[in-house]
Amino acid sequence: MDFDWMKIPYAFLTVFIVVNYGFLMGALIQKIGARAGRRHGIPIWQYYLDVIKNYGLRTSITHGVMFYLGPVFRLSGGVGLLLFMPVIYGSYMFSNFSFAGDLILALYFVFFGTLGMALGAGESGHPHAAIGVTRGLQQVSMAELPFAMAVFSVALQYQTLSITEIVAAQQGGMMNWTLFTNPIAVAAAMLAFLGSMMRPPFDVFIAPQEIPIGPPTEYHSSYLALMQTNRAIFPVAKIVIYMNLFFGGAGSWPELFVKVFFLYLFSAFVGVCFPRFRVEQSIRFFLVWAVPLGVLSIMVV
Amino acid sequence: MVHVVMATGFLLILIGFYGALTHRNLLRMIVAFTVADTGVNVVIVSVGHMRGRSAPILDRAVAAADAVQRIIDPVPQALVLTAIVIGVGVTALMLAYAWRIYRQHRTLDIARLTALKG
Amino acid sequence: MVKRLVALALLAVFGLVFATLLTGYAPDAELNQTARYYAERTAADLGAANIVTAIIVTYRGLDTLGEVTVLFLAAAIVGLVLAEGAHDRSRMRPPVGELLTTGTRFLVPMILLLGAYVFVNGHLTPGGGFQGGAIIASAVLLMLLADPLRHFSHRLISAIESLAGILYVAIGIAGLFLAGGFLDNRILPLGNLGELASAGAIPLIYSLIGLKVGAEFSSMLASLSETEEP
Amino acid sequence: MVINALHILATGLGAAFLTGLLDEKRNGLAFMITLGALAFMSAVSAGWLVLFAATGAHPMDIQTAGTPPPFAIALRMGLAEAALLTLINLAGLFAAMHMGETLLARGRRAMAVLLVMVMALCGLVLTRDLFNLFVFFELIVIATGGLVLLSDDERAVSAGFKYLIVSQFISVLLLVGIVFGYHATGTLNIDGMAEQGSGAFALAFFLILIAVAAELKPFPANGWALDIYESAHPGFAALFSAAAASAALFAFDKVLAIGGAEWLPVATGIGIVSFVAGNLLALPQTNDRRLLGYSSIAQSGLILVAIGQQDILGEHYLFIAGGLLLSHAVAKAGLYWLSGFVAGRELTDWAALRQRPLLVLAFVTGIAMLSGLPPFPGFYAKWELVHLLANEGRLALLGWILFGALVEAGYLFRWFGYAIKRESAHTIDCPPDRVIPVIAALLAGWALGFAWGELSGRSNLLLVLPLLFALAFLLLEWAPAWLKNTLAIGGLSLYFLQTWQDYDPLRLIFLVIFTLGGAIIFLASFHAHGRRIGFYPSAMTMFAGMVLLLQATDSFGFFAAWELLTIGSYFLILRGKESEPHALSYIVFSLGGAFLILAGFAIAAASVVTLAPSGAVSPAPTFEIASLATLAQPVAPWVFLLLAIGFMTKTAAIGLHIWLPGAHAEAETDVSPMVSGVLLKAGLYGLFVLLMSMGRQSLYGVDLVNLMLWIGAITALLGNLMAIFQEDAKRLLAYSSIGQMGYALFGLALMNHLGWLMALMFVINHYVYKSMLFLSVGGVAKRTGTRAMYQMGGLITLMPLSFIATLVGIIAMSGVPPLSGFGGRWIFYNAIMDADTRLPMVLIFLSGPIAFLYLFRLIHTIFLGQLKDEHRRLKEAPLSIVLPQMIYVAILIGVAIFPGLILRRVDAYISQFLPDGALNWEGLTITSQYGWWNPVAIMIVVACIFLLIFGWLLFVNRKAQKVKQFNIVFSAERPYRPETTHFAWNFFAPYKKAMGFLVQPFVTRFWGAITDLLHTAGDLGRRLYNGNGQIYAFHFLIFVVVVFVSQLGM
Amino acid sequence: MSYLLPALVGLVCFAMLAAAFVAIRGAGMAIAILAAGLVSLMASVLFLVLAAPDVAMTEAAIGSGLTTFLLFFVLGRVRGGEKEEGGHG
Repeated sequence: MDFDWMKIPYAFLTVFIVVNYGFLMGALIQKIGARAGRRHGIPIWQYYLDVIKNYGLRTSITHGVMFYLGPVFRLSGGVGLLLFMPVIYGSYMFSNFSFAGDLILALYFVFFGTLGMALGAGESGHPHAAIGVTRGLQQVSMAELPFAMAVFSVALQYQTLSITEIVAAQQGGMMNWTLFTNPIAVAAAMLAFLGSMMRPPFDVFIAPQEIPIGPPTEYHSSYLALMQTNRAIFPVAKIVIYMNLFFGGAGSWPELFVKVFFLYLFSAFVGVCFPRFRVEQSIRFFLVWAVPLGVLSIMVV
Repeated sequence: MVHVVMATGFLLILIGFYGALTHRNLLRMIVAFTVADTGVNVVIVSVGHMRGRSAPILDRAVAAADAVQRIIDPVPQALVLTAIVIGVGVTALMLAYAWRIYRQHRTLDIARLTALKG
Repeated sequence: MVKRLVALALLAVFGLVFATLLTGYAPDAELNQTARYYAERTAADLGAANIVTAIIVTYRGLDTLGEVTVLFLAAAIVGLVLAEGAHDRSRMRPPVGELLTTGTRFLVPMILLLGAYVFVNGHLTPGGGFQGGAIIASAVLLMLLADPLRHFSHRLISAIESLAGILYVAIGIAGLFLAGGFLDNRILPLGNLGELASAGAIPLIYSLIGLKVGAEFSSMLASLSETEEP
Repeated sequence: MVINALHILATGLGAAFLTGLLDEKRNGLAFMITLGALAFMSAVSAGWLVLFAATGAHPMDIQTAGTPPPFAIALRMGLAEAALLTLINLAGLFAAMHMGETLLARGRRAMAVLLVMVMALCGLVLTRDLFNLFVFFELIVIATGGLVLLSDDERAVSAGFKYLIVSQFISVLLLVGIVFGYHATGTLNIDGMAEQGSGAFALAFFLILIAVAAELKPFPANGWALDIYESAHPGFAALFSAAAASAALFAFDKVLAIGGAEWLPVATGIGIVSFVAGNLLALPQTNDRRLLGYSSIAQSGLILVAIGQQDILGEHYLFIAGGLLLSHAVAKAGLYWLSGFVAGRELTDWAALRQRPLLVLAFVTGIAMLSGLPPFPGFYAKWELVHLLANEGRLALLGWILFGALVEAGYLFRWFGYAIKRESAHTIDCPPDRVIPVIAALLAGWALGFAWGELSGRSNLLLVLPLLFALAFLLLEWAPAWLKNTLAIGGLSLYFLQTWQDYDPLRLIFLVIFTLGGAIIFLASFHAHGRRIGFYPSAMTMFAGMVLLLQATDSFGFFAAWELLTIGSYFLILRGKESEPHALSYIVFSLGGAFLILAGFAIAAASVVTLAPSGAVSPAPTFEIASLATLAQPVAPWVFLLLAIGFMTKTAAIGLHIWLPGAHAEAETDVSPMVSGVLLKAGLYGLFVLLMSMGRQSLYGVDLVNLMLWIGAITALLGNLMAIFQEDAKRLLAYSSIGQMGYALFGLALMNHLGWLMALMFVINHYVYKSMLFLSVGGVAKRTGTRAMYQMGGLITLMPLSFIATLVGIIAMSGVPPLSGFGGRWIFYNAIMDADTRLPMVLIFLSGPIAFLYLFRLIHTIFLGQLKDEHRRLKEAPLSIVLPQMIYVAILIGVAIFPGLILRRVDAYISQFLPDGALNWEGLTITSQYGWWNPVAIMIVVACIFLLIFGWLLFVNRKAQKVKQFNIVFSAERPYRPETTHFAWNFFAPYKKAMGFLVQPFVTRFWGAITDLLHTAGDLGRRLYNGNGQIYAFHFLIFVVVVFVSQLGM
Repeated sequence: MSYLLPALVGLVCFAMLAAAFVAIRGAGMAIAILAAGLVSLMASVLFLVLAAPDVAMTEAAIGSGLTTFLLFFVLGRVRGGEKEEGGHG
């Protein structure tokens, strides 16, 4: 694998597909959630409207350099994460820039956006922004732990850090998926997955944002648009990692769409069913339930 | 006989020690030490003594030629001489100290001279 | 009470040690090598009749030098300690009896003479510098008793003491150059055994010791007597 | 031509008598005579010393009275005697000088007593006659009784009396012993008695020995001595401690020769008890002179141990005992003389010394000598002693010695800390007659250090170029700081240029960090004005130690370098404003670690095949570090354990870490990066060397390397966890260092190729970003005047360069691509794929995100958030502090793009040891057997995406303007004070609720309890000394009885 | 003579011990000092018997005489102090 110039248009294509998919799926999930709560919900194209509107707005306000850069970091993180992965197994076209690094690169690049967002919010001037960021970071730090262990377990299982090879090892029927060959790791990872999807019961840190003075209001217009774009890309990119590691990857876009959707739905489903945790409660939750699973997965692999 | 003397010397030492350990008055302690010193001197002299011989002085009674058979060991005597003189030196010094302490603190009780400790 | 019991217990151990020494002690039947050497050689080598004196002044001369230094130190320190307590002499004390005063006048020269005799003859007869010095000091004591207000010339005493000391050391060093070693008495002719002018430098040294010891004791007594009564 | 030694005695006596001839008023003349006599005596002894030292002549017997021994008293002059005599006479001379005022006031008698004292001490050393020994002892007792009175302290009188009481008991026992000894052997000559052996008069010999031992002030029969030390005139206390104790020790040695080998354990036993107890009892002391007294007792005890161990010391006996003795004597004399300058008697009153740097230098020299630090004789002596003990398997004794030495270093350095950090109202005046003795002691200390270095037969530390360079800064203290700084940078750079070719790639990396890395940090030191006294010698000593560490091939060189860097860094750390307690805990932990290393080396040396350099004294027990590999069971794992703990103390592994946060946080702005960024690497280097040579070891079935793995992981986790709860920015960084070192330790303990590579990566990265962050935060702290993060905020616009440095630093540190930290993480994941043990990884996994937390806090609460009113006029940190940060930014980016520049060669080098799992460096992609990584591509991709989006945003929001700070609404109010909207305090409260139980200060409490225990023990021991002279007599008798009974039992 | 001497020695020894006991336990300071001097004096007698005339002279002159005087001198200077005992032990 190496670089050639054709990768650039392919990368744009990937991003384009994922953005659209992300918008639609996000809206769909939200609608499902609303229906579960006996509400009507939003139209399926709502996110398009929002994004287009926000990109169309102009602002003359910034709170400073980092405030300005925050969304940039955020979106770069999402796009980069997507592009550092081979999205479609076996497809040269959608292997994008995965030559730059393996699974580890993807894992660590997740933090790039988080960091930028945290910094940007930090400069916004609102204590709630910072509070939200710190709570999010605290929770994620613990939620990531079982995931990291599951990844380690999987990498040990397949003796590789290459996403492509991991997916390759899962080909040939559902029973070859990590889900079935290493269920403990997957269980641990899926708990972690819940924690990182910013959905209930692990979404208390968004609460300050919901008070109508947090970053979402500070980040208005095109800043917000960038973040909304990222909100379409990032979850998908992240789920793609899970899919590749645990659910046999995807040999084609439709397969990817389906798998990603169900995984997303899983988090939404849990979110609808369970009440919210406070931050320290979720930390304890991961510590007590997910971490032992992760440890176990490492031990038995 | 020598054993009796020597035992006396040792007992004097012990008596002196006992006095020095139990009297809190500086002067009494010094007196006790002089007793112990005397005891030491008695012990030393008794160690040098040999039955039936005479003092290590060559005179008409003891000729230089047969001195080896006639005199007792002179070395302990020389040592005792020194010890006595040193003893009086130390005693004098202690007395001067006692006087000085009395002048300073108006007491000779050693248990009250505890400004320095720990 | 506890203290006394502890003291008794401790001393019991020492008693045990001493008892062991005592029971293990057996008097020598013959002189040991050192004593034998002294018995055999003193007369010939040093020319002194009193072997104890020979040992003190020559064989173990360094000890004796240390010994007089002990007294020197004691006198100096007693002086040092008592210096600040020297009382002013304006206070009169009741006179001492006539008998004592007269007796003193009569006795002092005799005592001094006796002292001198004792140390000059140290190498021949029992006695010597220390005993003689103590006798000389007793003369001073007598004078002090007779006239408590008498002021002794510390300067004189200390000059005697120092001169004697310096000469003693000088003789010792002379031994290094003129004879076999430090404090060797053979820097002077040995003379005939039993005569006054015999035994090389021993009479000289013992005399110096006598003077020095006498001066030192006197100095101590004088210092003590000059202290005020609290 | 030398003069007969008897003239020493004769001169002392003659002069003493001569003073009596003088008029009472002519004290000046008497004083001149005194000084002249002492000078002459010193000259004669020095003449002998030179003779013996130069020619190696045999000892010479000097007979008196023209009669051979044993029939007359004989003296002996040999090398040891000459050295001691020189010491005694010089001590007497300088003591006279120091006490000049008092002596002149008290008159000729006092001078005579002093002269006799010195003379008697000489006699005690020279004489070979037992009874003569007694006479000199009594002279010393009486002279001491007199000299004690010279004190201005009224309590001295009672102290003197207590001494006289005990000495009465002593002399009775001594006399009884002597006469029975004479009776049994027929001689008083020590050599004659020794020939016959003490078998026939064991009991009498016991009395003699115990009486002489009592003159050494053994525990607990020493209350009187302490009272004298405390109350006597310092000039005399110096003499008493230096000369009298030395002479008594020598006398003890002579007497012990009579008893022969079977009595040696008695000496050892008395010695070690006194050493440990003396040091413990010194701990709670607050009076300087009493503390020195306890220290004297302890030191005498140590020398007594050496005397007691002479059966195994063999030809090194003089070297060891002499080294300890002279060190102690010179140092103690110097310290007592110094105490004469200090008006108050509290230890803290020594702060007044700060007014005179020269006196501080003398103080520190004394303390270093007492603690046995290089380059002083005690260091060499301790090295030999410990090695010989280990060689004989006398490990318990060795352990006690090291324990006592550690306690001693503890209180001495605490005291030094007071002197440097506390305030004193007193002023110091320096009359020349008091300064000269101190300077003499100072010079003598260094001269002895040189001499012992020469005698050691190893590299003389005072001839080693880096150390000389460092010490040269002592002479340059008059120069302005910028000049010295330039020299320092030049020196470090030049050293690198001169030597870099000599090193293998691994060492080269450390060399670069130690020299060039140091030089970069020194750039920041240009901000300091004035002369900055003390900074450069300390810093350069530390750097000298570090480069010597790299140079060292044998255990001795390694250990010496280790000690040097420890001392240097201690002085550096102590410079911080509030750093006094932290510097103390640093030095105590460091020395503790160093002692473990010493013990490890010693035990190893006993079984390693020695490659002895031909030396003057010895083919001594030193060995090539590399030959640690040849160690066999069962010694190897123990050595490994000792060395590993020693090194891990330096890297602040959990449990041994409590010194680090304070030490690093309280240090000065440019010192923090030095001790954190640079110094910590020395510990890692040690671990590298250890693992390279010894590999895996196991003890009782426990794999020690595995244990290290766990320790590393726990350290990483807890270090990071503690960091996130800090409110103090520099403390946060310090705790973060603990965590980072945990990572590195973990990597090393993985014992695979990539693990080591990762550790090396950490070595480089941690140096760069921690130095950078410390400088950045230090610059901020300098400007804001606080280190509490919640008091800062919003500094991004005022200090943009510092912000950039911090930003780059935290990105690099958290391992987020594209900066260099990611490389470390990537290697880490590849490394653990190979590892056998998997559980510790869990902890490491957890600590990664936690690191992210505290880093975010660092940048948020300082640079983001709300600017405080009092900071509105702040400027960017000084250029000199910012410049190195910018260099680091460049380095970080450079390393991020081209990690191969450095790592490639190291990778190849590591393959020598761990051939499996090397990386493939083809092209731009770095490939392992599990995955790959292309730093250039990552950089380009990220940059492109970032710039694309950034460009877009710029295009869209080109008119955006910055709003005013309070142009926001918060809880439906417009805030008007920044404090209300700056969220910074208790930043990670939920984490504390959830995980706080992990960061309870268990370790601090543990060490606190240990310290308390020691203090309590010391305090209990002090109660023995209730001040009653009679009780002291009881102590003596009890001491005799205890020794007697234990001797019976043996 | 052969019985006399040991008897004498025994008597002197006993007397010495008795005097020493008085010196330690005696009621008054002056008595104690005198008793100590007596011990010394009897020791010098003993020395004479043991063929040590030099020692005997010295003990008599210095140990017995001078020391006793010194003690009395100081005793005279510390009037009041000598009674202070603070109980026996």
